[in-house]
Amino acid sequence: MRNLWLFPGQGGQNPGMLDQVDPQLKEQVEKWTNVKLLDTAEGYQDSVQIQLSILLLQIDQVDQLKKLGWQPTLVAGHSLGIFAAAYAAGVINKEDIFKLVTLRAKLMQECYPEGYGMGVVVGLSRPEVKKLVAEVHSDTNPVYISNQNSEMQNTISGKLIAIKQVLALAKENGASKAKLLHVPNPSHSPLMQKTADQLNTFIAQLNLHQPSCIYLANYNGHAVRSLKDIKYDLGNNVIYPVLWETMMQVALEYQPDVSSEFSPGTAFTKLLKAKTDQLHMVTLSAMSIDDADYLFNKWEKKE
Amino acid sequence: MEKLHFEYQNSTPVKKFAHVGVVASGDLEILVYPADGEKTTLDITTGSDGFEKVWQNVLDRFFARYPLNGKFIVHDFGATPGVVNLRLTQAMEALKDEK
Amino acid sequence: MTEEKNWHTHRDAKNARLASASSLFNGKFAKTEDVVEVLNTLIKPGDKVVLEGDNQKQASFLSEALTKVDPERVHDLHMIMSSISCPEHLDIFDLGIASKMDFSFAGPQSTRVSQMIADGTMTVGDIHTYLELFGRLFIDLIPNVVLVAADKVDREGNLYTGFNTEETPTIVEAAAFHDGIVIVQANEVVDKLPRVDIPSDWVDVIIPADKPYQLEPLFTRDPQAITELQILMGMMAIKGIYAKHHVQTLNHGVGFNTSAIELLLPTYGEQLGLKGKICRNWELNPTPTLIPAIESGWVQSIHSFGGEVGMEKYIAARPDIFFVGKDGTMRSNRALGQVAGQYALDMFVGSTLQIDQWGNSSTVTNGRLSGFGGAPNMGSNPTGRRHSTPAWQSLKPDDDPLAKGQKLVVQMVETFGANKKPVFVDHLDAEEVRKEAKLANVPIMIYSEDTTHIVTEEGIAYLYKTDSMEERKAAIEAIAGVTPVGLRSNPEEVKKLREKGIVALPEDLGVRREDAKRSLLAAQTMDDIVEWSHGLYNPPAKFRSWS
Amino acid sequence: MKNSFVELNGRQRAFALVDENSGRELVGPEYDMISPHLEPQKIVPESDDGVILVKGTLNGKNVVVISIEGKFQGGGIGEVSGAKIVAALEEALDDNKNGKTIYPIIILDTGGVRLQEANYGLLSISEIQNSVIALKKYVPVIGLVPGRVGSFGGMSITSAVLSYLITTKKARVALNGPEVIEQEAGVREFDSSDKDLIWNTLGTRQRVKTGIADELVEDDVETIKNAISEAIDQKKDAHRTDKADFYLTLLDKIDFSKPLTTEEYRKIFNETKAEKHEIPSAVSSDTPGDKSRGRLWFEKLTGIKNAKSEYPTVLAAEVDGKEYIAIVPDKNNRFPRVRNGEVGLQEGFVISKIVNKIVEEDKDKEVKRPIILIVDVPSQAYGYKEELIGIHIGLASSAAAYAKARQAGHPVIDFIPGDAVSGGFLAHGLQSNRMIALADKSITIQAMSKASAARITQRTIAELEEATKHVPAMAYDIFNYEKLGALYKLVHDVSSWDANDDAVKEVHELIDEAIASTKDQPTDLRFRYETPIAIESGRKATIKMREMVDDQWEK
Repeated sequence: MRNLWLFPGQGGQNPGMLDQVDPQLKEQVEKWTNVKLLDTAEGYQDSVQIQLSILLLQIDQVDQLKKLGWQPTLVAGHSLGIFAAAYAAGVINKEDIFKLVTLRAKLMQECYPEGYGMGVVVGLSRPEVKKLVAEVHSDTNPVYISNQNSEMQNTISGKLIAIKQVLALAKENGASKAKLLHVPNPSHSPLMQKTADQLNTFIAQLNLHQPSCIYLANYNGHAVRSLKDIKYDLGNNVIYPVLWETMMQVALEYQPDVSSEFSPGTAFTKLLKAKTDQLHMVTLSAMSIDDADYLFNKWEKKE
Repeated sequence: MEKLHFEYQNSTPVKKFAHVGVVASGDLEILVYPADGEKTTLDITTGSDGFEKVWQNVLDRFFARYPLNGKFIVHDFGATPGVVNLRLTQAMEALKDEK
Repeated sequence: MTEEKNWHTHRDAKNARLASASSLFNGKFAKTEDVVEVLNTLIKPGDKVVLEGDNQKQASFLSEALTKVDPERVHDLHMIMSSISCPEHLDIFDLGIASKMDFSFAGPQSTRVSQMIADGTMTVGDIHTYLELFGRLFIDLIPNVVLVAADKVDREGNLYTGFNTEETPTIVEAAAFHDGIVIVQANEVVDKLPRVDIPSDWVDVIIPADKPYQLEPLFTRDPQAITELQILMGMMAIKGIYAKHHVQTLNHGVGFNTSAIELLLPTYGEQLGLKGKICRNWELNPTPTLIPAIESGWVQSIHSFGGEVGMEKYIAARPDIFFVGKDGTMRSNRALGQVAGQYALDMFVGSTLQIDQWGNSSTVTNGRLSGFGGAPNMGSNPTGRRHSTPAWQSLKPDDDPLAKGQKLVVQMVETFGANKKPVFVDHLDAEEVRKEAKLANVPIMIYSEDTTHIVTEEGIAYLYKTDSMEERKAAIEAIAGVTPVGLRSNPEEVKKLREKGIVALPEDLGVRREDAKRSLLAAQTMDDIVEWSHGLYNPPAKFRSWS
Repeated sequence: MKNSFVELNGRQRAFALVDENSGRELVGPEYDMISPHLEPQKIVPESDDGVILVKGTLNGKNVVVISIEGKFQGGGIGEVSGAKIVAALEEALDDNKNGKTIYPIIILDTGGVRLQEANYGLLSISEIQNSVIALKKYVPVIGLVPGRVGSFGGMSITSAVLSYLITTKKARVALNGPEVIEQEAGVREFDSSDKDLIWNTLGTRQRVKTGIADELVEDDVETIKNAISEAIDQKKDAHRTDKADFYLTLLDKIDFSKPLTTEEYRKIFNETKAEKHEIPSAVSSDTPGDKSRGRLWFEKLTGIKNAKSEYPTVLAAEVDGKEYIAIVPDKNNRFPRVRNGEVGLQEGFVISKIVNKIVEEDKDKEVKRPIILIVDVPSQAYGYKEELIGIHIGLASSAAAYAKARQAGHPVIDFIPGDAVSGGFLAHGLQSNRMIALADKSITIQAMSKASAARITQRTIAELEEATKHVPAMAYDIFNYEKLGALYKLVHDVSSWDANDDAVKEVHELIDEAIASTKDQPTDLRFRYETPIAIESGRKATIKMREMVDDQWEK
């Protein structure tokens, strides 16, 4: 059975989502990172809290599934999600991944205190959004097209003034939705170069391993098998768009039997459902690990 | 959901009521009445936001070929321009029917 | 006199290779578990290798084995495949085993193909039509090794490829008679074959597969998904094209538009009194949606490129219609089917993802280098043809005594496709793709000059009647809805085109849009088709009716 | 060749069933009577709100066809569509009472309550059931479930009260949809992605073999018309809600701690012969039962301490000439899915036996015994076996019993100190002609849990909660419920868990007052449209629709 594991990034966090997480692991993570994980609405105002909590949730689920004997054939993470994906692929150990993400979250928090962010445009194709971005972008007023979540859903990143201009243009040009996202920095754009540099310095000293499965890279949408490519993605995905649509297209070309979306949320399963009805889908935020195990067993038997 | 309103000056009066379609996924219903006044009016409730321009284009093209002067109420549940045109032209056919 | 030239270097090389692997063979047979070593030994760096993989049947046991060969020993292969369908077809490029590809169709792997071309993992020879690819196997792409699949083999090495014979004989022939090595995976080894499709003489190595070759029901369309728009277009096509031109021999591309037509023949076609007058002889894969028309007596014959999962019993029970061997099972042949499609038919009807303002069409869109299936052959007009059929003659211009007729090449599309994206565009994405992938030709599927009709939900453009590119563009604009192309249309022009018979709207054809209902389909569910087939059609699991 | 009925839309279906040129649509799309509740939730309405009424003849017999459009909002019943159905049924009832025979035919293609108008949907469905039960005294009421949607939720309960149910193999009938069961009880209880399992359990091919539907016909217009016409001529009646003894016998045989396949169930079903069951009254005991608001108030109002009964989840007793009935939790019940007080397979049948007995005993009495329902039902039971056996028949049995009792002149009074949710409420509460509720924040009154409703309507829980702010019918609390106008009284100075002596006295008085208020009043459910709140705002659209149907009915 070919299993595609999907790891969402920020956005789906909700208070209490760590309730089911192994308390020992949580404690361990707090020790490694020196961050007390609050798992409250106030806590989730802070992006270090968000990033670490989501990572913890996903790592805990990966551990549980692997303990039950399940392995991914393909892993795909969206932005922050690549770290749990890399962990699931056996590339990086637990302690390092938490330290790496702590650093990433802190760097991101510090890089643009205000005036920068992201927006999303729904209902226009990527080339259409690109055109609008080109109309607005300038060196003093930078804005870039960033994540490609689906064919008709793209994000933009940059200076807020410029983003707002693009969003207004998008509305005029028939976007069904064009709005600012609650993201305080211009993620997945060249404006994050400094963050990437610092991350790469950190990653360079880690002891990493060859992946045990196929890894779908954010930065180019390719299916990669080499450590070098994954390393590059971990360090640099903040400066590239997340080419999710392409990643999913490629993932489907590998003909998986099952997709499993890790917590939090179910958004990526919905996007996948719109593309295909040819695979079984599991969303861990809507069911227990035992339920997922039950379904995997059932489907594996049927094949 | 969005509400749109369009007006046209058309020549062929609608003489009776006609109804086509269902508010089903990817479909729409169209109600056509004789015009209230001089103008042709369309009141559209659509589940797909951001398509005002497309609606304008579909209607311009339709009325250029079939200049019906009537009052239109449209409830749209995400129909493609092709389906919208199909229903509009079906309504046109229903109005022509002698039955 | 100088030393006599050696005129059998190929044979020597082949013999040497086979000899070096002789320890792996018992006669022609190798063991299942030795497959990788067989390939390691018999394939040399730089070889031209044909791996059987069409849009339905895959030599999956051999293709999986090929991913496991040692790249130190086997590398830089030049692959020749009519269809890139499985992940492993591309994995061999990722793994450094292959480096060059000639192909026709890559639909199921089109994103990765694009990526690999862009990053240099794969170089492309050409993106061929099927007949070009088959033809060049005998010209300048003569294979060193071919890897094919058979259903059954007997102890002598004769092959039964049966229902899914497809292109196996063509591939094997190219190797067998030019000292290439023919390696066959077999589902089953038996004492007696139902019939011999390929003689053992042509075969060098047989390896029993660990599981049957992969087979996709590619041509099955569930009638449940046919929409009213497709039914309307089908009605227009039947009345405005099939009946008007007396089309008797034809091919349907894969899709819901043509499935709709097939299911309208016994209902709408019957109402119009067209039975026996149109659609008698077909070159077509055995699509289940044609069953009601066959059962209603519309169809005289069907020759097929390949099989279709679930249709085996039905076809066996209808030998008057299908090409069936003495053993009672169908024989298909893709190369001959393509020849028939290009040269012997009145009409081809297909669909596409984009049509440009001039009428060129392509299924290659941004980021996806899909190549094409049979459409470029079916949908082109070989200039040497000289048919006397009413359809072919009906496209002959009146005013030229030396004029020829033409094959009808029909494109049926809705003006907007998935995601409400316009199908009619000023420029095909394919133009951009050519630049990115550095291809010699823009990957156009069917050229404007070959396209005689376009059908949309708005009406039919009779492009063959236009006498200038300006008029052709105007005719396309008239039926292109509110796409960027269609918006250029003006009512005056449309009126003129309708008067000249270049454009027909439903009312011009006497088609009532209100009649375009699903209840007009002869079958509305897979269950209905099974019923029409008297229980002989057995739909694959993914097409089961849930009721 | 077959002429598919399923492929037709709701309007075409209605006209397809009547003789050519005999059909006349009532309150057609030209009146654009859209639901007022959808647009505020950003949902596109339909001009007929998904119900089509056509009067005409079928083989010369007068019929009114009520067709639910399954493609619009899943055929969900909201205020306007519900009122349209009820109004047509009541007109038909009047005609039949006046000697003008007209046969109602209901085409069920519906998910049940339209969740965006949840509490209106529940009210409407109970009113539909009331009318059907009244009509059955005069004419058979034939149901047709053609498919694709099938008949789900509250409308599956309705399907069980109809005289005769005709179906094609393209349909499913069940109380809870697979997704809801998965949401509420987990994927191991019912895997909603397993189409084999779903169709084998809920598909009509299974259902006709196990008494849930009566006749499976080809999907062909003529065949369907003939089947309906024959059912009318032969006055076919499955008496589905009169089978309490049969089902209680059947349930006795099943071990609910073990798996049960469809084949095993069919065998048990076929082998079961009804045995008479006696339902003794609840009595006092030494051990307290599991706490609930329902139990608390039952014990206080009846004076029975630590009430216990043979069927531990149903407490019923006659005190001072009034019958009190409550459904209560039972932590160790042998039906695992009713342990929190849900209405499961057994409860409905038990209640129907109790109520039918009262009606029978009082048959010749001038003054009929009042029946007091103490309502505290968190929901119906969600489970695979529940659906396999047909929990909706149980729920329909108690609903029918209450309705018949009321129609026979028994005051049927709700006292609501606890939750009143979904199918549980339809079975035990919504057939009353007076509802008294406590103004207590702890009370949930709705058609579905938030998690399930969010999943089915594809919204997040936050979006759902946002919608409840603007649309009272979507809300989950008794205060918003009051705005619909259905309550007889909302009691502000008594809280759910505080049944002190004063409170009990006050409630007793209110119940007596409510009983008195039914004297010489209609025995149907129209009280709900006639309260000041209903007239002013709560049921405006209902009232308007009733007037229009009445105007156009043609006496």
